[in-house]
Amino acid sequence: MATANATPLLQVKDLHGHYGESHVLHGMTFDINPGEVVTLLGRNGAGKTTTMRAIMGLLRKRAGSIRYQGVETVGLAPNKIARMGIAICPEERGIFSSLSVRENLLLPPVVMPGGLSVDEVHELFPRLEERRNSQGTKLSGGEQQMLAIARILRTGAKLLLLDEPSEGLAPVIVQHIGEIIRTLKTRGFTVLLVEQNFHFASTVADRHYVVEHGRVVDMVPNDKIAENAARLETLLGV
Amino acid sequence: QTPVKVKIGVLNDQSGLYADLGGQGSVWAAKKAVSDFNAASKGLQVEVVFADHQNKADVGTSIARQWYDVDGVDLIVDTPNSGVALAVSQVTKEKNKVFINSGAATSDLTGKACSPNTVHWTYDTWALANGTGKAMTKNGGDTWFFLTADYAFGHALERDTSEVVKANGGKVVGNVRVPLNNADFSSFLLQAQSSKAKVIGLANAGGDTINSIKQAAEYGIVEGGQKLAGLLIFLTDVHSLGLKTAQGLNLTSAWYWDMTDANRAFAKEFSAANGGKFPTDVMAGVYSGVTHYLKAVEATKSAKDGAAVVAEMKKIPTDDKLFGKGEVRADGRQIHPMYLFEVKKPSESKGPYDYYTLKATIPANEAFRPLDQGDCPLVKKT
Amino acid sequence: MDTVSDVPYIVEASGLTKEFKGFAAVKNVDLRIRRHTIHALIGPNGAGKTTCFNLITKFLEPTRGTIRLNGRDITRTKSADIARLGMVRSFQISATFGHMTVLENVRVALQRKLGTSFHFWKSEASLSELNDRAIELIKDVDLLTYTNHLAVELPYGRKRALEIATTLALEPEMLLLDEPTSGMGREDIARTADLIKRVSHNRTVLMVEHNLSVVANLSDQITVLARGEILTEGPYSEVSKNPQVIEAYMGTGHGAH
Amino acid sequence: MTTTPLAVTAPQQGFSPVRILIGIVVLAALIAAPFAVYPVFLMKVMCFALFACAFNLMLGYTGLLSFGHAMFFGGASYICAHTIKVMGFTPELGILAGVAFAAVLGLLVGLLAIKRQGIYFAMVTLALSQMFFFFCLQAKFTGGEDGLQAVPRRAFFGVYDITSDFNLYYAVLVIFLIGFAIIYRAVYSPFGQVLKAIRENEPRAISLGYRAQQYKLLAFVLSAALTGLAGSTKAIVFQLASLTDVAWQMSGEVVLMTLVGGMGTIIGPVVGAAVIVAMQNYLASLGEWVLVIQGVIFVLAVSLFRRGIVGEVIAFVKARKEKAGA
Amino acid sequence: MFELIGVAPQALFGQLLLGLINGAFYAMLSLGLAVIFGLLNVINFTHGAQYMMGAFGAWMALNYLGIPFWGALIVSPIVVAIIGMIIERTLLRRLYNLDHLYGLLLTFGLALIIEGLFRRQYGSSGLPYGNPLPGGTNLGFMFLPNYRAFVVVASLVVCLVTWFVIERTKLGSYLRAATERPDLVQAFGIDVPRMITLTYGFGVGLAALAGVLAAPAYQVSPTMGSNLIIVVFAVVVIGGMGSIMGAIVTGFGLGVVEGLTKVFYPEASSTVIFVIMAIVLMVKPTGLFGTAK
Ligand SMILES: Nc1ncnc2c1ncn2[C@@H]1O[C@H](COP(=O)(O)OP(=O)(O)OP(=O)(O)O)[C@@H](O)[C@H]1O
Ligand SMILES: Nc1ncnc2c1ncn2[C@@H]1O[C@H](COP(=O)(O)OP(=O)(O)OP(=O)(O)O)[C@@H](O)[C@H]1O
Ligand SMILES: [Mg+2]
Ligand SMILES: [Mg+2]
Repeated sequence: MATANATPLLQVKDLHGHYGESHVLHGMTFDINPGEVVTLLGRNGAGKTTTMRAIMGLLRKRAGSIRYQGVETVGLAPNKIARMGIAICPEERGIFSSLSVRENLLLPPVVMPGGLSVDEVHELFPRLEERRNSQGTKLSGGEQQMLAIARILRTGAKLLLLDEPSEGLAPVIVQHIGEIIRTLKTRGFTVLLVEQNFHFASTVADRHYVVEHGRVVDMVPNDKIAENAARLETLLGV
Repeated sequence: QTPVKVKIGVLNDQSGLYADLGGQGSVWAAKKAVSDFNAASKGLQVEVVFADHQNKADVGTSIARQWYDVDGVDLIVDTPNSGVALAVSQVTKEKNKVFINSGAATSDLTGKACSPNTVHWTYDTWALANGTGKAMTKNGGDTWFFLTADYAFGHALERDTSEVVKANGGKVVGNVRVPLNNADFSSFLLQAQSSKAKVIGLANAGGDTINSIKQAAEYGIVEGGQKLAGLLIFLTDVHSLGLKTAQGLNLTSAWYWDMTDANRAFAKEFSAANGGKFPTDVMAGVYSGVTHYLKAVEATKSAKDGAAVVAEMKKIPTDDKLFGKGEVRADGRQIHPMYLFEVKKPSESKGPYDYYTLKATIPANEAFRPLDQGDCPLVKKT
Repeated sequence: MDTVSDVPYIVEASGLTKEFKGFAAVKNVDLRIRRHTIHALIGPNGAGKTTCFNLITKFLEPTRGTIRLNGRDITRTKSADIARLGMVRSFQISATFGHMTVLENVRVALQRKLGTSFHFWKSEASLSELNDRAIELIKDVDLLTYTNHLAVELPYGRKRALEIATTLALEPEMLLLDEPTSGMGREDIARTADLIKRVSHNRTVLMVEHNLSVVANLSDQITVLARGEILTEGPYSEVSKNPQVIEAYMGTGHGAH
Repeated sequence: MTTTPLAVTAPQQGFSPVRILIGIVVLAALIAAPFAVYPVFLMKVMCFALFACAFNLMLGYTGLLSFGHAMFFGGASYICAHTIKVMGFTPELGILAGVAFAAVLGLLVGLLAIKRQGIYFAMVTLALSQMFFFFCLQAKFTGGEDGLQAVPRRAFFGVYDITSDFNLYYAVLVIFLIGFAIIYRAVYSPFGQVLKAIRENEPRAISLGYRAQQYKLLAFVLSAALTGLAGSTKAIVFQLASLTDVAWQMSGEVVLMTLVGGMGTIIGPVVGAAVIVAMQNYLASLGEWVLVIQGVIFVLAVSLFRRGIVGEVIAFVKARKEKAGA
Repeated sequence: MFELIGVAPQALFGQLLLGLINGAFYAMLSLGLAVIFGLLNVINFTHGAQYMMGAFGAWMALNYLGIPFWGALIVSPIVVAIIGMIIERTLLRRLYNLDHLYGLLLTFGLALIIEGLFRRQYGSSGLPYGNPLPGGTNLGFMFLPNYRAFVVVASLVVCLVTWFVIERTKLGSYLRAATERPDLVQAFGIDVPRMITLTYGFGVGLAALAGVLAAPAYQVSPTMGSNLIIVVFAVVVIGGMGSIMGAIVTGFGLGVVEGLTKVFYPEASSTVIFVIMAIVLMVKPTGLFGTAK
């Protein structure tokens, strides 16, 4: 492993998760080192989103161990977990319709220093400044995606959970997001990325975990992709 | 010989608007009448049951039917709420049982809707309108303004009272129709105030009456020299208003506990058994009505034929410790004097429920609608 | 209604404009869609693609401009009636009838043609004559194994397939698909693209799509929108070389999806 | 916020032998019932059961909670009582008049309210029924708080005598069965399918070419008319029409019945009506506790037995079947 | 002096003022409802009962504890709010993921329970409560009781403060966001469950405060709330559900309209609000100040 000797920022061990009666996560185990960009790859329904929700505490029925900076978070409420420095950009974006774009942007409280300022955010996403007084959900699909990413950059959270951030974005913007993730990395942020767009993932990530049926079945460092192409193909149906 | 079985059902409001003026108090009064009557020694075996009609005519008739058909009830008493009372009266006639009403106001019970099985005991709209209207007009209150609840009952009260006022030389200077269950009366009270009428007649009931009296005090109406006349007010209403607010109010009632020794004794016993509350005229009426009924059953030796029992009730004069001597008329109306009271000032009240001063007595022969004016089919026949 | 099939364009929108409280999302767009082609609408986020869709299907009222379907003016027609005229849309977020089975989902769409939809006195059994056709459609989109599942239970990609089956049940002349492959894994994307290709036979398809490989493979004609206006139009080979389009939309690393 | 739909029970239909057998047994029981149980009570249950079923047609199958159904129930009851008592109609004509009135009123209210959804719809219907209540309170022909009393029990079609409660019981039974059959049919009809689709996803149903408003409106009118049928019948049974039936508490009561029985199930409202009516009869001697007990049932039903009695039973049976199957 | 449609202008002023006073009650009650609806998506049918509890709270404070009106003005709303918060924690909380109608039904049941208990304990004809500010001012065109003047001022202040907090502060934006996606807001680090509890408590407290204010003017009776609540619902719908400003403005506005109806056509004064509601909903389905969700 590339950074095997650093203490992991996030350690997930034998994580199980349920939606009501249905058992979705079957012992996820992986870890993320500080400053890394790590992706979860997998087919639709593999349990990637569910894993993120479990880390964030949004999945109520979860068992196993999730340690953030060595602290066990299974059993904590989402707001406690957020205050420890984890933030999520959900798959369905979660833009609030009763808030303006600006209010949406300013909504998440700053949990620790080190986040971006509002001006920096606007520099990254000029479109958001133009539309700042519109109702949040009146933005186009892609604009909402930008807003969802932008708003967690402000909070100072050190671990960002991005669920399919490239979905529905124009190719230029996807490129742009890639640049942003790289910038975040240099600033010391750690990113857990869920992606369908493998091509995009490979331009930003350090390592890839492959998820199948609620389990990690493989791990491929980004620089070994070429060697593992055949294996990935069978796993992801590429 | 085997005792004559009699089952009495007190059917009234136990949970709603009229629960305080009848409710469990009426049940107590009925039971008291039975024990005072010494039924067992007279060959009667009497049982008293009760139920809550929830002020719903369908619930009331369901209970009445079931009582008559299944449970063997012979007499239903009390039953405030005119709608329920009229419905129960009809069922009673159909089943040939007896219905003695004490709590409902509608004078139709002995008028258009009279029945050979129904006796109306304590008061009715005509008597109330007549009592208050006549006595007050005669005492100098000769200009009137009405606050009228805007539905049949209010209209009837207003109409009846206006007639009495006019017949006694008074004048009605205005009226305003107030929607039912309207919490705020200030607007209407201001209209009444600016009409300069000497008497403001409250042709409404329950919460509406209470709120209008309360707000009249706030706007200084009584202090300003106008008099309030409540057309349907009970002791319990005055109690809930408090004397400070209700003082000076005029009202008509069939019975008040502080008039005779017998009444006082009854009230004392009632109060001891009912957590310090005092009996209303409705409860006294239940007592009186049940007593008279038992006398009639004793005479007829059977409670099964309702019409026969009522006929007997009409034949023998009424006489009991609360209502004194009187009679039940052909139309089913029980006749007794009515009284006009004024509510005392707080300083004049000497004890619990010491609320009224007697202002005038309306003799029995003037207190109720003349027999020939009620359009009761029973009367025409005879 | 007279189908003027000699008109080469099935949809003609001219001067289409939509303003939201002073903000013009779509400005004076002239859009013409040729019969029996797959026409793609692409453009940066917020360019007005979905809004155009909504205008054409009348889920939004245009501020200005006219829309013709088969030569007939539908600018004032209600959205439910537009569906009856043969133009049916899908939604950007998947839209199925969750607590109905896959079969029922498709059948509801077929049912309208029976003309008994207001008949509350008829038995539901009267609908079973539609089952064969429904199964056929379900087979077309590879959902046969799910026929009796409730729609909520389907995986995401399969819901989209169901949606397409439901849409096809109306036998629309014209299909509008809003980002049909978004959120799908590669496998499903390929499957869906294939499906679109198949159903476009004898139909006209207008789609909004960000996946350039899908756009490149499927579309006959592309309209590029930017900031509510048409940037350029043409086949993929032309459009993808347009420097303006590259700058505003495609970026430099495209094509390798 | 994510919401789960109100009714989630799967359709139960088809004619298996077991079902037919059950049907025969139930019918026999209904015919024999008045020999065992007090007929007036049974008739009351049937009136309210029909009312609740009609109401459920709206709530359970379109997801729209009307908090104003009392206006159709009480309104029809007034019209039926008035036409019979004052205009000399026979009962079937009186009922017809009541139903027609409820249907027209339903159409008017529906036109106003149907565009609203969820809570808005509940509030609008509540307000309109409140207007109707005040109208009835003040209108001359309703007799104010006295109501319309002593409605004669004329013979049905001039031949079927209903002066005895026994005879009347069978007439009411027939009316109830007709009403119930109409509702059953409507739920499992092509129309019912479209309604279901609209409830599940309205924009999608529109995009398939269904004019959702019209379907909901028809459902509303149907529900109002059947509610009118129940109200008219009640007027004949009790020989009176009163303000109680148009008051908003009545709208609340029918919600309670539906909820207790199980909304969105075809038989649930019947069970709910029976339970609540029986309880009211029983509670009559409990005095002041009536309100409290009703309230407690509401709270329990909402927090613990959300599917209602019938819904819970169905779920239980289903779970057992699944276990057995697995 | 000229007359306006048969009513002297002075009398008209008087009626306008009276309307405003009534409007003050509508405004406070509908404000509480709007806050609760806006943030919890629950139509709080218990609101009327909680208003009644506020009034009874004042009565009990006076009669059992000797706390006068001015003390009750603070004590009673707090106690009722705490009871409300317990209800929220134990009962309402379980319903947030379900259709909003369940909330309405639950609170409807609660209203029945509360009203029933109070009726049992205190009877239904009500209890007296003295006027803490007797006397009044003669304004020339009418006699304005001091207490009524106080009610208008007090409720205006309460309404405006509430509006400011919700629409103009960060707290307000948390509240609004939590209405839509409580889980997500919580994932941003905000203790949403506690916020919701407090919000419900606040809305209930407003109802109770209105109840305390009502005690000296109206009868303290178990039914006082259920008679009023339907009208208040109408006010909220007209104003636009969940709109704070809408609740305040329409509350006062409809009080005035109703007051004027009482002069010109008293028979209609109980229905005028519903008529207005029907018209408003036809013209503007989301209510005067509402926005589509
Ligand atoms: N709310 C829910 N209730 C029940 N099951 C659910 C729920 N959400 C997801 N699931 C199921 O859990 C499994 C994992 O879903 P998840 O959303 O985590 O997948 P994913 O890997 O993120 O897929 P995608 O690429 O489509 O986003 C799937 O089978 C899905 O059907
Ligand atoms: N109802 C509305 N009110 C105000 N502005 C709106 C509304 N709907 C859309 N807009 C704005 O109009 C613009 C175009 O939106 P549209 O949804 O059409 O974009 P799009 O091209 O589909 O983008 P995407 O690819 O991101 O989905 C956006 O800037 C959006 O904010
Ligand atoms: Mg996912
Ligand atoms: Mg779009």
